[in-house]
Amino acid sequence: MRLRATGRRGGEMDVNLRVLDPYQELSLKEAFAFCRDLVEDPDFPTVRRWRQAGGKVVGHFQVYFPEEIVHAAEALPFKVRGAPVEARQGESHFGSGLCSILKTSLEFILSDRLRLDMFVSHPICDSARNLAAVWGRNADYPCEILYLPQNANSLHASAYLRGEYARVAREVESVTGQEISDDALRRSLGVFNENRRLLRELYAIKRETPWLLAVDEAYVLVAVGGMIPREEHNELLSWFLPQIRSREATPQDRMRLVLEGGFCEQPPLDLLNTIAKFSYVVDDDLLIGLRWITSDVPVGDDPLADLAEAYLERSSYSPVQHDLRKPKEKMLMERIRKAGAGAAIISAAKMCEPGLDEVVAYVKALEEENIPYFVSEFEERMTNFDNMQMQLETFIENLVFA
Amino acid sequence: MAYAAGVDVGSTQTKAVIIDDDLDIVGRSLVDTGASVTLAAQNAYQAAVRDADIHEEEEGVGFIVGTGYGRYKVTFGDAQTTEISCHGRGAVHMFPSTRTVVDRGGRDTKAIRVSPTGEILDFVMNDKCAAGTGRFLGAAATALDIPLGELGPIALQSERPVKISTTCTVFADSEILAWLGKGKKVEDILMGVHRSVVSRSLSLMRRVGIEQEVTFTGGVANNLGMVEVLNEALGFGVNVSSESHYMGALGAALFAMDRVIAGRSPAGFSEATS
Amino acid sequence: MSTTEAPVSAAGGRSADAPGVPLVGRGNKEGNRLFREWFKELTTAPERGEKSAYVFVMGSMAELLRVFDFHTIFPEVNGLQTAVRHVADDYIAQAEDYGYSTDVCGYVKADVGLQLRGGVHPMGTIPPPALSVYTNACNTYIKWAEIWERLYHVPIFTLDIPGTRRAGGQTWHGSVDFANDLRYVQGQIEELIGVCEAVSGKRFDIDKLRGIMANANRMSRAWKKVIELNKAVPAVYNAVTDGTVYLGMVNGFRGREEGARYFEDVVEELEYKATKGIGTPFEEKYRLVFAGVPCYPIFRRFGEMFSEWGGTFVGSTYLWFASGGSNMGFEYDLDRPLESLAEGTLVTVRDAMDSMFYSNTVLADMIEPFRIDGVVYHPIKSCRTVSTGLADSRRAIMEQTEAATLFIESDHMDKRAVSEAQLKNRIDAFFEGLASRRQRRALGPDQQGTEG
Amino acid sequence: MSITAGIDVGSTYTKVVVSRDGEIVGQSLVRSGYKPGEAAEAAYELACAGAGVERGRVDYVVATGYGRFQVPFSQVTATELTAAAWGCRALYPGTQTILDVGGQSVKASRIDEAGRVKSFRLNEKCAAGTGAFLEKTARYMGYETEEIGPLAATSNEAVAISGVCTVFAEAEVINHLSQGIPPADIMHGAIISLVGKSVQLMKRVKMEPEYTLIGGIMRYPTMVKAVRSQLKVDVNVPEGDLVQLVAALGAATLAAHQARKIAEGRAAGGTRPSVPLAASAS
Repeated sequence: MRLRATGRRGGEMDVNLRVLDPYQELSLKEAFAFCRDLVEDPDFPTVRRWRQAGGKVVGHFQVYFPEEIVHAAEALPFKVRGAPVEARQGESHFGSGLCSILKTSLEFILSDRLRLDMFVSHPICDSARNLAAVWGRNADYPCEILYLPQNANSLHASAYLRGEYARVAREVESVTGQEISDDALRRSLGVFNENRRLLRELYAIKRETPWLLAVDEAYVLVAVGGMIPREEHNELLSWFLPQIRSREATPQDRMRLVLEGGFCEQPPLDLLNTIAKFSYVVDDDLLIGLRWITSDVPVGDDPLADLAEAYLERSSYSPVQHDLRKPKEKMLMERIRKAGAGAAIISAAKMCEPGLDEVVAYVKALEEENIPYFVSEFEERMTNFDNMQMQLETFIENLVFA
Repeated sequence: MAYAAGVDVGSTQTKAVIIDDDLDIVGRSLVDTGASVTLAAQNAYQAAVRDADIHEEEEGVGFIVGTGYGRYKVTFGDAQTTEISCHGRGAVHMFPSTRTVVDRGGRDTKAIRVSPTGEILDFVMNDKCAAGTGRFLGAAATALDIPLGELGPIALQSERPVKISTTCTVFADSEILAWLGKGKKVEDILMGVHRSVVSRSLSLMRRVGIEQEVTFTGGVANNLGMVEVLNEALGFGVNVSSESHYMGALGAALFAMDRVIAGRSPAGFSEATS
Repeated sequence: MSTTEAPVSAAGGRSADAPGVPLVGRGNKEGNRLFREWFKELTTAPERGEKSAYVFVMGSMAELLRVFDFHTIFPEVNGLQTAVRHVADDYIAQAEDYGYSTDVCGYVKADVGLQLRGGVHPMGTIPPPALSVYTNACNTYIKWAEIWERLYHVPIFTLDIPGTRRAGGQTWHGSVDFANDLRYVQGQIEELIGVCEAVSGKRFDIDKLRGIMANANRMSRAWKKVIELNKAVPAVYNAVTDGTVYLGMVNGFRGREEGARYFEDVVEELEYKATKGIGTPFEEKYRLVFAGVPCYPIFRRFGEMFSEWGGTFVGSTYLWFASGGSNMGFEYDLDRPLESLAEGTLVTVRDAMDSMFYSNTVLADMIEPFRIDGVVYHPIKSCRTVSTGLADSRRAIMEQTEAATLFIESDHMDKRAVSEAQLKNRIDAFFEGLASRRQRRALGPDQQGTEG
Repeated sequence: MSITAGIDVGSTYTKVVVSRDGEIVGQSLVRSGYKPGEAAEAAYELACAGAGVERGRVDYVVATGYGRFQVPFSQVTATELTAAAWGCRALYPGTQTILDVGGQSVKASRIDEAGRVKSFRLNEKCAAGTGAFLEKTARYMGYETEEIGPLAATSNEAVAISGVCTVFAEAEVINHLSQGIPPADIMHGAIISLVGKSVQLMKRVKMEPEYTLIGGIMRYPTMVKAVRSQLKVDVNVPEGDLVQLVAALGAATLAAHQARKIAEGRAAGGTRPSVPLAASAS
């Protein structure tokens, strides 16, 4: 093992460390299965490998987190997004009427599945804000709230956010013992810009040639990014993309859909798979936090300011970010139009207040625009998809038979 | 000898227990609650007194505490105590290291967490739905025409249990018949039923937090199959008393005995229940 | 203790203004009267051409809005009034028929129902908003305001208040992070002034703001005192039942002379009771503190389930966060009104949030001085802001303190989520436990009950 | 002339309708048992025989219901919701909202002007919201399923039944009986409770008149009366046995529609639109 004292991965870490097992010899199908196994593995082997090699891990809860800051401190940003596991202990730390992702996320620390060096959450919703305090009471490492601006329309929001990022950077520095220089930040912005570009390509495939890439396949490729170093994710995507493009598959006469509702809690892969059997999902908001910034972040003199500006000005939308310029229903209509979709599935996680609130506005807008849609609810732990299948079948039949 | 009684009026069955001042159970009885709750309470109490065979020259029963959902219908009782406190008290009496009590009766399932001093910390029960209660087993017994007492032993012979998907007790029989129709073995279906019931009670227990030791009470605790499946799901063994069916009544009798003893001391217990 | 035994206010007090009003019980009576008047004012506001702003209890910005003569309307208060008056179901059902899920906050749905029926409310007619100002102290505020924007196309303004970043992590003057937060809040307030000017057609008047702030200062000072006065044994008011009357006043009359005066009178009443040892009308056997939101659909019964056992609520986190953190007693510096308004808003709203998210710390601090026997946690299905952390906060309290705890769940609006029998069963078991605790203590270490 | 058939393979019964130019010319109803494929075969034979039509003469077959994928002789499958929409439209062209109350599930759906299912909700998890609630309530009082209708019809006043859980209702029923309340009024109360839940489902799909009620439970006049009184408007209820055959009729009507499309060359290649696509997806 080649070690060096300082450098990209800091401390004593092996510069050639790869947290992923070699996948380059696998067939495309096997490689997708390999990624799916990783995404569904509640023991997070990639994160463990990183830790065993001496790396620091900063966990961050949904939706968006400026991972570049952690990356610049040569630590691993890890996306905490629940898991389809039973919250054996997590359950007793919460009352009833709450979404699942809270409980299964907390289960990580209660069950010692995963050790972090720091946990950060943004108060996207009333439950998530409480999660930060709950997490803090149960973990012995720093737990922080990142207050992303909820008044995106204030002229002061971007300066404030720059200050808030600087604060988070100081916390990350003290946890990792690694100074975050502007140069390091600029390098990280470069790595993430590349990552964003590759993810945009991935979504372009879905939009333009949906028969080449099913929604569940695309999902695992995005999700795996939240648990491995971005350099490795870039390599992985670069390996996958050309192979997906040259896949042999014939276009079928299927409904082109937008799937909306996966901004926080994630639907189980089998649910996505059920949808994929009947339709082409040409765009969605699954793991939108990893795709939040929609274009390259300019790399200038003040990288934190650039990152802050991008959060506000070059970004997607979700029910949990308030911006008067982005009424959610208008944004959804735009997503549907841009993707050339003919219909939409509006799904909300069970007990997700912001998601459920938004459904009303979405439905109204879809009705007005005469876009076929249906509404459903999901939960990360659901195992029965009959209802979803029946809904989909009915929905599609009624468009086809008419 | 002084005696105290506890009468636990449950939704399906009414249990009565008489204890002496050594806190030993000297009499017990169990009757169906039926339509007249007060009558059932009286019958159960009188049967327990007969069972205790208390001699005439003795003090007799000094205090009666009613508990269970029909506790206010124990009109001859001296005080009422919630079944939560009683199940906790009874379980801690039998197994002093108890921290979690799971009680499964005919129509409800309760999970109780108690402190080392026996104080009730948390309590949940199924209040809207009978899923996961003893009734689920009853439905299986009827559907398969097997006596309730034999379900557990048969289930334990299973090698490839089926997965019961319905949670509603009423739909259980049709699902069981459907599995039979598909040629599944009776033991595999029954194991599926047991697992389904255990998984429901585990989710209740998780809400109060499962701490060891766990004491399993209620009529269903007599089902060895259920105990085994529960142990397996928890990853450790639960306490089961031969008196598990009477745990609520026992707790009530213990509270009653507190009053009997307090009555003897000048300090009194005016604070206790007013 | 019967209230009729108490004398009318002592000479030299405010009795001159309200001759013959018995001092004990005056606060509740007067509070109810003013509250009804307030709704009357709102009902008739449109006739007088007056505009209303929809605001919330955590960061209402009443001080600023009053400068522009906006009435402040609290949809949360409207909602709880429908529940207390047993008509919430109707409003909620209307919102659910409109598309809102059963899992959405009952306040939101009661308000949607109210808007859909043109403001018809048991206390009067609620005028539509001319604008809405809300903070992020509850994220549902934001989603709620987005509904009004869609219904009425009126300006809505998020006043974004960064909260505490970690337990015990409040920052103050001298920290760069505090400065960053304060700059942001002050910048937004300046922007808000522009919005208010545009909507009201009136110019900002800094002297008018000073006058309103002076009233708010008096109220905050008195309110802080009210909370502290309940250290008295027996407690001089019930923090859940009487407390709700006070909360109506804290919010509705913030910045008004009547409000300041009201609370100064309440202090007088409570000081009198404390001196004379007059408690609430119920015997006080156990002193309790409440964490959460009361159960309004069965409000009276809910209170009785505790008072029947001799349980008195001497404190409640509800009084803290639902008064927008004004329990801190923050007083504005009238020499620099805008800077001070920004600072006050930042630290009080932040404090309101802390009393929800880090309730274990504040509750633990109360146990000794308020002589608390038990902490009652009442999370509600509707409000994830208040409720999500309570189960875990309770675990912490049980590790930190000796106090007994009770955890009961229901809802503050939705009767379907309230099971009176279940609540009673659980509450009874709690008091049975408190009683046996007392017994064990009374018996001393040698006779630990019959369990030996 | 076109002859089509609709096969509705339900969890309890399999129903078949054979239709000639929109007229029902044959129908059958057999128990589904554990081999739905065989039941479908038998029911189809029966209905064809009843119609006096040879199987080979049937132009198009649509299968629906829970066992729809086990009907090898169907050209296309449709969910029971789609089939019910077509069936209700055939009987009552003004239908916009359908309530289907069966023994193990209740479905509410809203259909648009073109007859497409716009939204639907179903309850199949909790017996308290399905016909099973009535069957169990009857059983607790010692009555058979067939007696529910006649029994409830004699009630003058319903007694309140909470309807939270079918098992919990037993105690309520016993309690009422012990207080001398007539079984008819208890049955009536159970019906009102079930109707209340069903109307909730209808509200969730944003119901619009006309309303059409179908499903076996709608055979009970008290049920229909209770729905009418809760909705405060009149509702359509297919006569007699037809109330159970609506999905099969809908499938037959849809089959006719598909056959016509093929004849007009609009659906070239005997198109098997959506579901077969699913089957071939990998």
